[in-house]
Amino acid sequence: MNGQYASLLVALPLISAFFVPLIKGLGGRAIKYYLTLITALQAGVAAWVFKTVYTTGKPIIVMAGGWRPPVGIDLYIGHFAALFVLIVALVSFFMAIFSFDSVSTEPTDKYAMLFLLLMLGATGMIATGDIFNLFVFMEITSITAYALTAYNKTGEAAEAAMKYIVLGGIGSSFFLIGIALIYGSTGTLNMAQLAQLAGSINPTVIKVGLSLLVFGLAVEAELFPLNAWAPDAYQAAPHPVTAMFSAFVVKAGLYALARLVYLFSHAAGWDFILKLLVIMATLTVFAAEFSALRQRDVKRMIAYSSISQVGLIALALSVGSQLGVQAGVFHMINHAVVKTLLFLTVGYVGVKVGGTGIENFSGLGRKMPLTAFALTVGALAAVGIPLFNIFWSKVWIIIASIEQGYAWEAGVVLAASVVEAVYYLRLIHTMWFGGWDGIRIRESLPLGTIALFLVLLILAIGVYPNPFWTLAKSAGTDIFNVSRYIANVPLMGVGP
Amino acid sequence: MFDWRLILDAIGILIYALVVGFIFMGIERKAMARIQRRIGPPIYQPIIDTLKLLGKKESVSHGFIYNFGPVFALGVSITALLFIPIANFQLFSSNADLIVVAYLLEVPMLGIMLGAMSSGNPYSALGVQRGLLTMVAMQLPYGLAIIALVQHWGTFKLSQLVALQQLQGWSITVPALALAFIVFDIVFQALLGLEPFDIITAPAEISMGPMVEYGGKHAALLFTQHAVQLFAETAFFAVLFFGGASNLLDLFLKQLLVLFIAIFVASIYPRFTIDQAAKFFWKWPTIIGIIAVLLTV
Amino acid sequence: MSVPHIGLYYFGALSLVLVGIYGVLVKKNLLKILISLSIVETGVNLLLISVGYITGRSAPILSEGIGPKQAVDPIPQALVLTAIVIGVATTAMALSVAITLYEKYGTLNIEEIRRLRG
Amino acid sequence: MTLVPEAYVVPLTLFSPLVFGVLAWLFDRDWIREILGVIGAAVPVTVLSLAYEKASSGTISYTIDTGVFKLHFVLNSLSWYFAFIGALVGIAMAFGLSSTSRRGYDWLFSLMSFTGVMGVFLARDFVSLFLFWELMTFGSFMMVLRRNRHESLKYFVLSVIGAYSMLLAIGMVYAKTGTLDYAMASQTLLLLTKMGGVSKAYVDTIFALFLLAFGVKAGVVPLHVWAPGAYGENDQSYTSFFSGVLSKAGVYGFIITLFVMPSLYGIYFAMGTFHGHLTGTYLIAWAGAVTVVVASFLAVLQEDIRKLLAYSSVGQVGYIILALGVFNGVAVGGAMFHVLSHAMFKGLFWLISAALILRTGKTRFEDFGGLAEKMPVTFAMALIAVLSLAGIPPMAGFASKWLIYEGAIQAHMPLVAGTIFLGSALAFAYVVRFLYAVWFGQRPSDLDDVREAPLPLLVGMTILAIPNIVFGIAPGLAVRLINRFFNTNITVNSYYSISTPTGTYNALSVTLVLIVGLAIAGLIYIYGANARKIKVTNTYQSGNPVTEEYNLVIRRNFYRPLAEALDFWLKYSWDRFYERLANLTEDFADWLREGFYNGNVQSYSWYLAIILLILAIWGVL
Repeated sequence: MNGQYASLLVALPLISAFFVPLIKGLGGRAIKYYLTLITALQAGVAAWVFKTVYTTGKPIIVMAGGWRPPVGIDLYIGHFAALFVLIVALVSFFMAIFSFDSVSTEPTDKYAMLFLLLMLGATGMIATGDIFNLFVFMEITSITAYALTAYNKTGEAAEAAMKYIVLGGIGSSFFLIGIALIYGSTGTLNMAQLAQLAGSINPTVIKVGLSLLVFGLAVEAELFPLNAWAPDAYQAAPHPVTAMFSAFVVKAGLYALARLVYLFSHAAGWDFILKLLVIMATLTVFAAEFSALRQRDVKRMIAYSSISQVGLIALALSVGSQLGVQAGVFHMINHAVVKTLLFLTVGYVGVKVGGTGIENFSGLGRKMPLTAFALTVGALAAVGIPLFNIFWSKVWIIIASIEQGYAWEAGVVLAASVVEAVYYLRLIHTMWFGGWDGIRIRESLPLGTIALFLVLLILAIGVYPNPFWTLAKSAGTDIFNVSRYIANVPLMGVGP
Repeated sequence: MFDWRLILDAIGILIYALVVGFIFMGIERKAMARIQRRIGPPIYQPIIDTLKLLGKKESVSHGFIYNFGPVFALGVSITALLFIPIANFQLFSSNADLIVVAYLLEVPMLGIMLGAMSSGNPYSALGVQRGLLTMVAMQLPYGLAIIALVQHWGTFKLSQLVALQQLQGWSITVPALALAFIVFDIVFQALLGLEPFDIITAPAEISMGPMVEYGGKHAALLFTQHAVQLFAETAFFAVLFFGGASNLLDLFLKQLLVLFIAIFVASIYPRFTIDQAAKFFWKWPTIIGIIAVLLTV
Repeated sequence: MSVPHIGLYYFGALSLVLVGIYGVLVKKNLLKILISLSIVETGVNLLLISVGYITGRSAPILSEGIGPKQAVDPIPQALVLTAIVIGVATTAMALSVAITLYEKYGTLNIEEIRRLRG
Repeated sequence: MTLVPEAYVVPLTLFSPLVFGVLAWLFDRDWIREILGVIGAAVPVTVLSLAYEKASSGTISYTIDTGVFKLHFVLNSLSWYFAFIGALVGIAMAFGLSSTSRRGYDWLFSLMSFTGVMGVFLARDFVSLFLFWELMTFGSFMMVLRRNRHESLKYFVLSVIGAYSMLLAIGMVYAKTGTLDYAMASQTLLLLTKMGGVSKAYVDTIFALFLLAFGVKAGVVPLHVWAPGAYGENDQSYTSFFSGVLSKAGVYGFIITLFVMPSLYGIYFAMGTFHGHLTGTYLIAWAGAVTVVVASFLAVLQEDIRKLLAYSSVGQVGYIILALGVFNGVAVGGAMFHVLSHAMFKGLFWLISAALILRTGKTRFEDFGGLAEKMPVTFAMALIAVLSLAGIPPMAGFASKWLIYEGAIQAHMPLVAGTIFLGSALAFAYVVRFLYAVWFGQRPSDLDDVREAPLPLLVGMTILAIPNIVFGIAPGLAVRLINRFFNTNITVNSYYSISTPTGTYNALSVTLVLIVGLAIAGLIYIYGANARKIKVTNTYQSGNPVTEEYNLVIRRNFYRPLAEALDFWLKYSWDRFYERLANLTEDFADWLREGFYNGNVQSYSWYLAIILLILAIWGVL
């Protein structure tokens, strides 16, 4: 099984997505079982890829059609991509199981197809080594995300999808303009070669091109002024889809942003872009935290909290030091685990108790003890209490950003996370000490096991973060260390 | 470790202090009377009163703490007395210093309060409240006066203080310490519970305040405590500002001087209400005290 | 590959993009916004094509007279194909969402479609 | 030290409370939980006492490598001193808790804060300090969350602001020195300041941030707002630990910034002096003084037993901060001694209030009364605590306060010493008020069936009462221990007598003379006729017969005249100021949310257009 089989990562969801209409004949439940099977398979392949990449230490390069880059499009599955494709697959597998009871609106086969394509788009964005290919995968993710947001067929869902479409459309068009400019001046689309040529492009073109690329991805990665669509989309989308949005769709955008930014580190005007990203990231954290303070809807509150944590990751990635990027990646892993747990539990409460308003959560400790316990652990982890996983990455991010001289930004972020502590702890108080109507709700076994697995994962990382930290370190160097990236990609001698 | 000479000295001093204390109480009543142009009781009247009270057949008690209060107060007054360097007697003053004595002089108040509180009489409770508030009010100027003193002489040991004053003249002669003297004198009025600040035992309003329930031997105990306290405080005042005394007579004269100042002030001024007293203490004496302290730093 | 000078074609493409952006920012009706979005996409595609254009060469369709030396750079053309397909898909999705919106809200004026806010 | 091998001392002290806490929470059965909890609290005490000689002579170090950071712990004489006080109050709390709370929840979080405090005392590098600091705050927060959301959030927000300012300071230290260990960080910082590698303002901010963090936990005046609520709205026996030991974590923090990190000490001189005193420490001294005065005045005017004890605790810790600020040998020695005596008598006070509330269910002074006969043992304990807090000579409270007096006056800080006098008088006043309102006077009818406090609580009280007396009579014992880690120039003549350059205090002779005096007074008492015991209501009421329900006591606003005298100052309250600030932030949050996410897709696209404009302009320039 040499590297080429890694292309299964992209091929498997694509093919199985188009087999779904055939399964439709066997009935709704069959589709969901099929969906879980496919995501399980994908998780297997991703685990195999993860093992090979981390044991051999060398990334897997998949050449589309056997053409060596820069002529052919190549998938570069390095340390980061292997790790994150596995996370994407696992989260999708959990969400597939969660879709059993949470997604009930009619065309479940359409849901399954979109689900698989969303997973495909995210995996593609992470694995690709070619910027136009990145654009294509980004578009696949966006379009499936628009459809999934509008899936519930309610007025709010349609409205949220419409906002996402308008803003996403503008973002991707300008991303394409950026690609056009970059391609115009360098003549290549392959990331590795771009990195080599970055220094030689004339300053104005590269400045405009890079800023447009960053703009396009920033809309996808929910940085401050551009993330106005995100709270509505998170709130209106079906529960498993919101979990996937916050767990890996945003991360894919963030990874692409970081990859592109660090590719052009020799380009002119690069440090201005970094400074702009730091400011936007800090503002994201600030605005999202404060907007979540007086939220009446818990799902929207956790959406804001997810956006603010994403802002924290963006801050870590754009701080410009290897330590910062590593801390950012470590936070990505922690955030994925915590947010999946939070959206899983909040969604489950929404399904069982009917609606995710704060009043449904009062007295949850007695109504649904297991879910309440999982939600409390997730909330405490998100706040950054020690013995939970986010504590470690948050400490490192703050130290890394101060080390790079961003003490003021670190101060703003810490002030914002004080606000975060307030609204999460208010939620915990309402859950455990609020009054309740006395009806005890039975919780389903599969979701219970998933929630417990995630809780144990959080505690494991929290108590002994060493193994996960080494993973994050190697993944971080993979992004930051561009020269190693170029060395790994077997470029053909053809120059512009 | 028991050197008998020390024990004998202590007992001698104790009896001397008791007798002189009662005499001072008698002088106090006598002088007040004379100022008000009446004859007033003989000087040894307090001694007769105490003996009469002790002789009473049966007295009333409200429980253990009620009895323990006066006993504790008298005990602590005796302790305070033994730590003050009296003339040339070398008592225990070597192993305790100014702050310990200042504290011990205030602790009897707690004993009286304990007894008064457990008596359940509202007047005594009011007396307790006023006593505490006066103590709180006068504590700041009292502290400042002591600090000024200690900063000037640079030591807390009473015996050393006396020695220094013998050499370099009384502390009242030093200008800054003169201010401290004024402050300490005002505070001294409140310590003794004399006229301007005798709100604690305001006879007309709350009939003897905390002591209202006390009769028979408890009252006798309190009288002896007041006598010892009077002697101790006047001696303390003399030691601090008039350079202690080489012999008893010298000490007695200085104590008399201090007592008469207090009596004259007491017989002129009307009574402060408790919050007026607090406001007064925190205004003038504190300001003078701060000046004295800043001058000696 | 000569450094592209800002020729007439770029100016045309960029102006199309600006018109589209103007439409999105100012127009109140949702359909007009979607139309201006597709205008932006066409403008971008035009830009992509004009980037690959080499003066004096013909379309990159390999027939007997046209070799690699005579044809224009084919890669942007391929990119544009995909971009157009994507543009179509996005617009189709947007229109279906607009239909549901009209069903639920009874209006297409985006000022009134504001249930999800704050 | 054969029983506990050296390598296990630190981990046992650190993690046994948390582990047993979790066990107690899991096995939530009636007696199992209590036993587990008490064992959890007993392990640190025994292990530390066994490790005494080893810790006081050398150091026991221990490192945990969590990959992300290396957590480094050291047990030397300073950390042993604080950890042992914490463990002692901890075991007393455990006994108290086993009778006042029947919930696994309380055991879990109280023992979690126990581990947190032990970690703070033993930590040797910043990140482990920060980790255990957060753990301690979280544990104590959850104890308050259960009972009162508003107070707990107020407490949590203030402590998290403190914790995050500490994290900022740690980041700034790491940025300049590249290391997180106390000693190395301070060395490099010292070198940098010498060579001008780091600006004075930079170091001042680090210093200020650290002090903000530790000031919040120690309850220095502007930051003390959380104390009455957090101490009051809590299980009282846990508050004995909370106010007795957790505030010491704040004090320990002051010690780290002032002493353990010599560079900051060095930098002090760079901060210049203010007529004879280092500006930094002078500010701390005045912060302590203000805390003492404000907290004591507020304590005197309280109507609720828990609020009174809370403010008094803030005031007493203010003494310690004041003494640390005075910064000369004697005062710092006094501060360390006061850490010990405050933990003892304040812990005892809270256990007494736990017993009172447990038995009577009441917390306001007007409902109490005449409990001296009903709860004699608790009354005796209350007397010891009262004598110790008011600083009456034979008790530990006096020895430490005496040292602080001497230190303050020697360091030529007269006005600060003046505030100590005022503070101790106020302490005397509110302690007597407590005695009067709760123990004496007429007992309300509904308190007639009050029984004595349960046995475990009494055991807890005795654990804390004994040191009060022992260290009162033998202050030399404690000072010898303190001299091991600080060179306070307090000479220890014998167990019973300690002397400073300007004065001596022989506790034994004072006690002996006191006993002699009491004996004499007792003789006079016995000489008189025996006394007939009469009921409380049989008093001189100028003749009118007094019935049972006629209330003969003034327990409500006992110090109204003082309140009238102070009404000018009482208008301003920090509490209202913080409430207004909190509402302001919440309204700002609302305004921001409504303004930015206003739901209109057009305005969102305008945001995009603006960013595009910025990028375009920058691109062209």
